[in-house]
Amino acid sequence: MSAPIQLRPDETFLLNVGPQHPATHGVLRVKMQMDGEYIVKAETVLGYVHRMHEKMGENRTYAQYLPNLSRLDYLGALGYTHGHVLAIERAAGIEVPERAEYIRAITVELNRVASHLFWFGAFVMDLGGFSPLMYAIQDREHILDMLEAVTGARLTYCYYRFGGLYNDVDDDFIEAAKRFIPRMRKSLKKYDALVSGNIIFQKRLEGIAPVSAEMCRKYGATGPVARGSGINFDVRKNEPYSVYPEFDFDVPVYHECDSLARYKVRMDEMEQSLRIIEQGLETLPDGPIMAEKKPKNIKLPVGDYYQAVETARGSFGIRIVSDGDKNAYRLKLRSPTYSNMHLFDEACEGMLIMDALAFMGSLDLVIPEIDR
Amino acid sequence: MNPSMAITEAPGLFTANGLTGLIFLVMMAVTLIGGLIACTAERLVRSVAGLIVCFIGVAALYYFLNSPFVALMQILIYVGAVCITIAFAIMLAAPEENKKNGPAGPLSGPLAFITAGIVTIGLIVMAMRAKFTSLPKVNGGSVKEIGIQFLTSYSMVFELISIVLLIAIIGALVIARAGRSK
Amino acid sequence: MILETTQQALQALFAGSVPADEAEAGTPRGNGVLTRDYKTHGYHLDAQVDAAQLLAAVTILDEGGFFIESITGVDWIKENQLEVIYDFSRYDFDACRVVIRTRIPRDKPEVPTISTIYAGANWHERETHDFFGIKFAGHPHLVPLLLPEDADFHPLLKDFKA
Amino acid sequence: MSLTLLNVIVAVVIAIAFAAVNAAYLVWAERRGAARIQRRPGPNINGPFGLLQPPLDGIKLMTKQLMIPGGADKILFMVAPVLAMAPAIMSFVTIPFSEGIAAHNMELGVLVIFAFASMGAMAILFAGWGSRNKYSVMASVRAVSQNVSYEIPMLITAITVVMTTGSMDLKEISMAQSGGFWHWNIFPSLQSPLMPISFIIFFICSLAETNRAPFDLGEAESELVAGFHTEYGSMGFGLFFMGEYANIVIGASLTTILFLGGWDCPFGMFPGVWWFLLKIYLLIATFIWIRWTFPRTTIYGLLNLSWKILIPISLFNLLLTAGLLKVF
Repeated sequence: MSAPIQLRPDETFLLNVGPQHPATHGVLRVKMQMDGEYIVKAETVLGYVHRMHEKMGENRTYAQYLPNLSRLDYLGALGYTHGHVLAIERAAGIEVPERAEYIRAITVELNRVASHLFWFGAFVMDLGGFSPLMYAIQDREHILDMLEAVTGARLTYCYYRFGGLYNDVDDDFIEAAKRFIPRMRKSLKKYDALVSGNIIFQKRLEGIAPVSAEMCRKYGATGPVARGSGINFDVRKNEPYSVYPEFDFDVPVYHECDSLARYKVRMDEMEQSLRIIEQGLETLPDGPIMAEKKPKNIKLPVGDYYQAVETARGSFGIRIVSDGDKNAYRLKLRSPTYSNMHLFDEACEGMLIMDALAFMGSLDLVIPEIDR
Repeated sequence: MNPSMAITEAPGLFTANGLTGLIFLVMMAVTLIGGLIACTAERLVRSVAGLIVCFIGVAALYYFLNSPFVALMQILIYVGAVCITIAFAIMLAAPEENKKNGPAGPLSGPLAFITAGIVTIGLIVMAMRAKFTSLPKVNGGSVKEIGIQFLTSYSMVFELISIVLLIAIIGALVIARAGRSK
Repeated sequence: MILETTQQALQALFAGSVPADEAEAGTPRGNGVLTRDYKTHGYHLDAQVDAAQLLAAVTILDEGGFFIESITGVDWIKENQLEVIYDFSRYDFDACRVVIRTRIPRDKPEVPTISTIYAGANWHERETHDFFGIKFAGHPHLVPLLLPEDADFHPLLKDFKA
Repeated sequence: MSLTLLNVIVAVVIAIAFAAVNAAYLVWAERRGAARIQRRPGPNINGPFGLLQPPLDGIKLMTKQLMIPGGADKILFMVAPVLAMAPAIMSFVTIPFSEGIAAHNMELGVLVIFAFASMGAMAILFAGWGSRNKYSVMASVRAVSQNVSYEIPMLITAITVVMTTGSMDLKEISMAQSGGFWHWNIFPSLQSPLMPISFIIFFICSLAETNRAPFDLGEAESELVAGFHTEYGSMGFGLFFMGEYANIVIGASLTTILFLGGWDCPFGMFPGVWWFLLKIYLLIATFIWIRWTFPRTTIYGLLNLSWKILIPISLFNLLLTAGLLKVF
């Protein structure tokens, strides 16, 4: 725990972390009022990569808007497009073939593993350990190769369509995915040995940056941040969508509320995602990958619709207010990191700057997704 | 002023003695310049830098006087520890660097000048009158000898210094802890 | 279970008033609580409240253990109204998504802030202020969040021309 | 006399050359080593195995413009890199590479190295203060408190070795350990049974003194951008870099001399300079290995380690050794 601080407002100084700073992983700026190494007050300044995706949602048809979703989060893009297609399918009443849903689940989980892998590397790099990033990227590369073969893109996928998929998976993909699972399990063991057991690493995270469950609720934190604070919340379980009810997987929850708990949650989640992928590959049904009855130009009935999905960073929600036209009257993207990051200002008060930046790393920030 | 004045005939520059004298002069100059920087610099951190230069010069003089142990201790303690402590003290206590220490009276300038002049002239006169005899080498600067001396003839002084340092450490700790709430 | 208690608690705000009928959203409807079909709409309760009742409604949700999902606005330019939509959800397995919405006149867009109840509303309200120009009375720091510091335009208004 | 002067000048030039070549090629070694650890090739384009990379880097650094940030304290800003490099090179003068290879053997070799090493902290302080950058100032305060804290256990441990050997002369310390690895100081002897622990303490301290990971709080690139050398470019940065690697070589040399028998062969045969070089490069390889494996500690963890663990243990070790020396 950090030592108690004595506030001396006349002796504080303003430290401008970002918008270009190695720890912010993008263009995020935090104005920190510092007392020596301690943070007295922090104010996050957003908007450096704001692109007004919501306005684009109003100007484009639903199908045209599909690629936008993958530009939100360049690490776990599939989860966001999944949310969008689910929302439209829900509102338009499109039945999706089972095979398509299975493939969606498999690819989303692969993408989640890829995202967590990158986070793992970047997080350890925030703590000053460089090598795990390279190992993580190497493993992630396998996933990206697989996804590239299927979706045609490495980061900004536009793979899902309303009612199905753009492209069926072939045997190569299934083979590669099956080969990948044991390899990834081995890698996870290696990461555990290399990083999790390291005493410096544990000392850096244990008891650092406690985020209580109540605080999570007040800020609407979701995903690994909430699960590290003892909240058993995972949209895949709480509001089952797609074919997730058919998979047997656990939601890792840790009650320590500290940075280490958030780390452990993500490391365990990778294992759970592998379980889902494994089951999905085993039980992958045959059949079409595209709904037969699907209107060419999708128009949603008047009303508003909400769809939440569990992305790598937490609960991503998309709210579509439709006036019956072929594009949305209002389209709101509820990005998980936005709420998770909001915690930071309050939680980091009184923290050492190096703990605060480790805490920032444990939140798994992707700035374009906050700024949208 | 210049100890080489004691040598009657001026040696050539490239003989051993001449070179020694030259190095000695350089060391003197370093010490003096360091002292001047320390006194006159506007910024306190530069004063510390001057002090370091001064200390290094002094250390070199010690080395020259055949006591390498003292010279090295001078660097280790004065440059490595004391100057850093001073620098920290400055960082802790100097929000306004350029603030002068109170209004200077009308007499302070001349008074300082006169005092400094008297001291300087006194020192010069003393130096001119003193006889510079080369003292016998005591122990060749050996650490062993110094250690034995410390623990036998000068043990009282040695212990007193330790006590002073102990008190200083305790005082520093008390001051440092007072700033914390717990 | 939670669904019913929350519905009753919210309904209590409209004591005496007629429960709103199942009018399609998008057209003006009276204040009141509606249950929605989760399967098609993705949320359970839809309560439209008066701006003055907002804090009371949000307090009910706060006490019920809901967490804040998001706050956003909709510009109903034809009715000359702005709508502020508050999304709430739960962490437990008793899935219950609640939408609180309030309509305010377009020429005087002002609602009370709920950042006093939910600290996390702070950014959401700032963002909504950025995009719609809705003023959140009592907000501690209502300056542009995503837009530039000196932005005096509100891009999500339907009459916004870039 | 003039022959001695010539000797000294030649020795100093050789020391500088050795330091510079080491600094340059240790950067290469570090990059290759890191690349190997991280399963990537590393610099391999320029020359065989990328061996031309260091001179090209040097040319690049030297031909760049030295930028001085506005509002910086120009003099301190420019003095700091020199102050970081010069003492490191001066220390080389006393290191005996083998019985016959030593620039200037001094009776107080251990003290010389510590005295010059203590000046490194000043360089960091001036660099940080002179840059007029908040990150730099924070980093320099960190680095200096770290250097000051770790100098103490390092010195105490060194004194333990000096006590058992009875000399501060690096050459004599090495000679006293000759004749096979069982004579080396790292192995516990009757007089100082805690020697392996001393070695570990000394090694940790030399990591911390050279500002190497996991104790690289002075640069801490993920939180303080680049620490005290954030504002340095071109040769200013180059000098800091060379100073760091020169310090690493000195740290490894000192560890070798104090604990690993200097130029002594492990099997008691053919002692010589190659053994010395082998040992210091093995130690440096360990430095590199540690840097690319461990995450960084926090500043309070670092200071706690020094003041609450290393200093008490080394003091106890000192007293124990003193007592046992008196007994035996």
